[in-house]
Amino acid sequence: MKLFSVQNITYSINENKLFHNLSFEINSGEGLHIKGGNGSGKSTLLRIILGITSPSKGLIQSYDQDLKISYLGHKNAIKNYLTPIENLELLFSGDDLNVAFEWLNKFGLSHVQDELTASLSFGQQKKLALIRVLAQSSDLLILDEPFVGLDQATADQLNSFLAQKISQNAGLILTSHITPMIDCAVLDLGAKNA
Amino acid sequence: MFNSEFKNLNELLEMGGHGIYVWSVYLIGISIIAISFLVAKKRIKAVQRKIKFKNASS
Amino acid sequence: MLLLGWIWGLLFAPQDAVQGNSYRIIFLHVPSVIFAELIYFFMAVCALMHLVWRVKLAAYLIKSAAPIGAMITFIGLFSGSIWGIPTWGTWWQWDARITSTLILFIMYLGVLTLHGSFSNLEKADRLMSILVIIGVVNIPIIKKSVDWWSTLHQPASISVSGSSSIDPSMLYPLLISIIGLGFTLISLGILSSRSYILSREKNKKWVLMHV
Amino acid sequence: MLSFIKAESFKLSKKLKSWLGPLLVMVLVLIAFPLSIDISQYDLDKFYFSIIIVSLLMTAFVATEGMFEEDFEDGSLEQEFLKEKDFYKLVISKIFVYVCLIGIPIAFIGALFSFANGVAVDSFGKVFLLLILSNLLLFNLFAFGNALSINKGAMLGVLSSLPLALPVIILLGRAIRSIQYEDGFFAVTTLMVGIGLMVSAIMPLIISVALKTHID
Repeated sequence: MKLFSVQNITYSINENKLFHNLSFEINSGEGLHIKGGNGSGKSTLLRIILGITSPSKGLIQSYDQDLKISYLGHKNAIKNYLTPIENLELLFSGDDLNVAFEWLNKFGLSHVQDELTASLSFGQQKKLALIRVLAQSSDLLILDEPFVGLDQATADQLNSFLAQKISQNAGLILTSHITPMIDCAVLDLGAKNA
Repeated sequence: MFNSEFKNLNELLEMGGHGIYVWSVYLIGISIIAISFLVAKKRIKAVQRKIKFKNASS
Repeated sequence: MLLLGWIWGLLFAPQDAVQGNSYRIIFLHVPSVIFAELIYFFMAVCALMHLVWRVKLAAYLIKSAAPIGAMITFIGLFSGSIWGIPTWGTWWQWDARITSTLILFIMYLGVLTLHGSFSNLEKADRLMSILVIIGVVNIPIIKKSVDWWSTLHQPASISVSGSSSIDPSMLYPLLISIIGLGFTLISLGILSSRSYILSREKNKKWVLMHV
Repeated sequence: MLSFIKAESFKLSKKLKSWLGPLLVMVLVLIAFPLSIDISQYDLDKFYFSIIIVSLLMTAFVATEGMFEEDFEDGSLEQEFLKEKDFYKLVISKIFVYVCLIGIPIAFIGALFSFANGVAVDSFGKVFLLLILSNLLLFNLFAFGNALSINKGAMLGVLSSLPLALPVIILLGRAIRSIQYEDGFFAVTTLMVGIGLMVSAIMPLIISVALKTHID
């Protein structure tokens, strides 16, 4: 099933073109790995697909208005003056909250769950941000550099989770400098902006 | 109507004691406008130079 | 034309019965205050065009009109306060109209600062337009404030409909000064918007052709 | 809507600095001012109100400082946008929470101090009401200044929202005078309620447009 189609996208910022006439489709049950050098517009492309940033030219077509998307951006979207538990309580309720707490255990964060998030390490904060994404039941996952700052064990957990999600017919788009251990189509934006 | 209010230059400058106010206002007003004209002209020149330079280099 | 109005006003117009010669500041003060408001209106119209129809040029015009507006508002405030020394005996009064002109000046500065603080210029254009439109509420307040609070200012001396409370021998030079300042500011606006448009569109082909 | 209000008030209550700070500033100014002049020479209660008004302005500014900044910085705004496609509800509940948790206590402090400085006891309620209303207006306006200048510093916020806030101050001064001279209080208050409702309905719309432009 088609989820999104991206048609002839051009994006320029202050008259500098990031990419030109880009077209592709995103289907459910498929992964897409966006590669490219620093500043090649990977994150911007994700934000355009999400509808946060509007492209200079071109069209994003969504085939399902009720599509549930979870997005992990550069910014973690967690409050560092709250504890991990409070953060999750703010975001989830009911069954999702239980799922989120399970992830907290799986990622080995349960011993810091009552400390302020600000005092956690970068990797721990990243894990917390991942939980925010993983515990949502969603049809499409859009992850911007999900592997940065994770240790090998967590990266493996994330890989297997993503593989499982894809087998459950969810779509996946991610940007990463390392190749994920999942079957993915690859879109290369090139080394730098041409 | 077209007879000058002032008989000589001195009177014009003094304006019955108010000359200093009147003339300072005009002086400063004119100089501000003039300076902004100069700045605008300079900017155009600078931009044109920049574009030319870019054009030549590419 | 500006020069003509000023020379006429400064040299030939008769003395004001009450205020003496100091009223001659009027030929700079009134035109500049009028244009201080007009330029803001112009910016607001442009802002609307920019937000509704996404006209890029409109944003460029706002950006180049704002410094001119700030300049002319400053001249208006400055000449007004100097005029106040001999006539009212004070250079500043927390009178409603002066205050709202001061606010207008702050608005101009705010618009400029806002635009200056973003690296993404298109974003800056849009936010600036929002601010300009919000600020246009300010102009009716300037106008109305004279009626709301009784103030030192004489009510507007020139009315379009017939009787003016000002003698023709002063009115004509004043009108000429207004028109003259208008032309001066328009030419200044053309100059500065030209440089700004060129710098914003420097990657476009027509700019290269032009230079 | 209710969930927004709940979440926002939870967040604000955890940020001790953000909601206690403005209250402390208010108290400090109101105490420090009478101490800084020779009271016997001046008729303090005549112009003590203007101090209250000015410190109201200041504290409203301090309170709204960083209202959206944190959500913008940590990416919560983007997530909110994905969920709701619009910020109107978020903004309106945020302002509501800020007014309830910070604005009303500030108004209470202000009214208390005016009471302590020679205002008749029975006009306490009137002053309190007026201060709440003007806080509602000020918070909306400063929130706008904030939304325009997210993370660009207080200077820009002042420049863009002070011109809007000054009419509120003048109106409040008017209203206070009407209490002192017991004349036309009802009319001024009705005017303020009207403006307050209008502003707090329209401002969030404009703010959400500004926020959308920011995350773009």
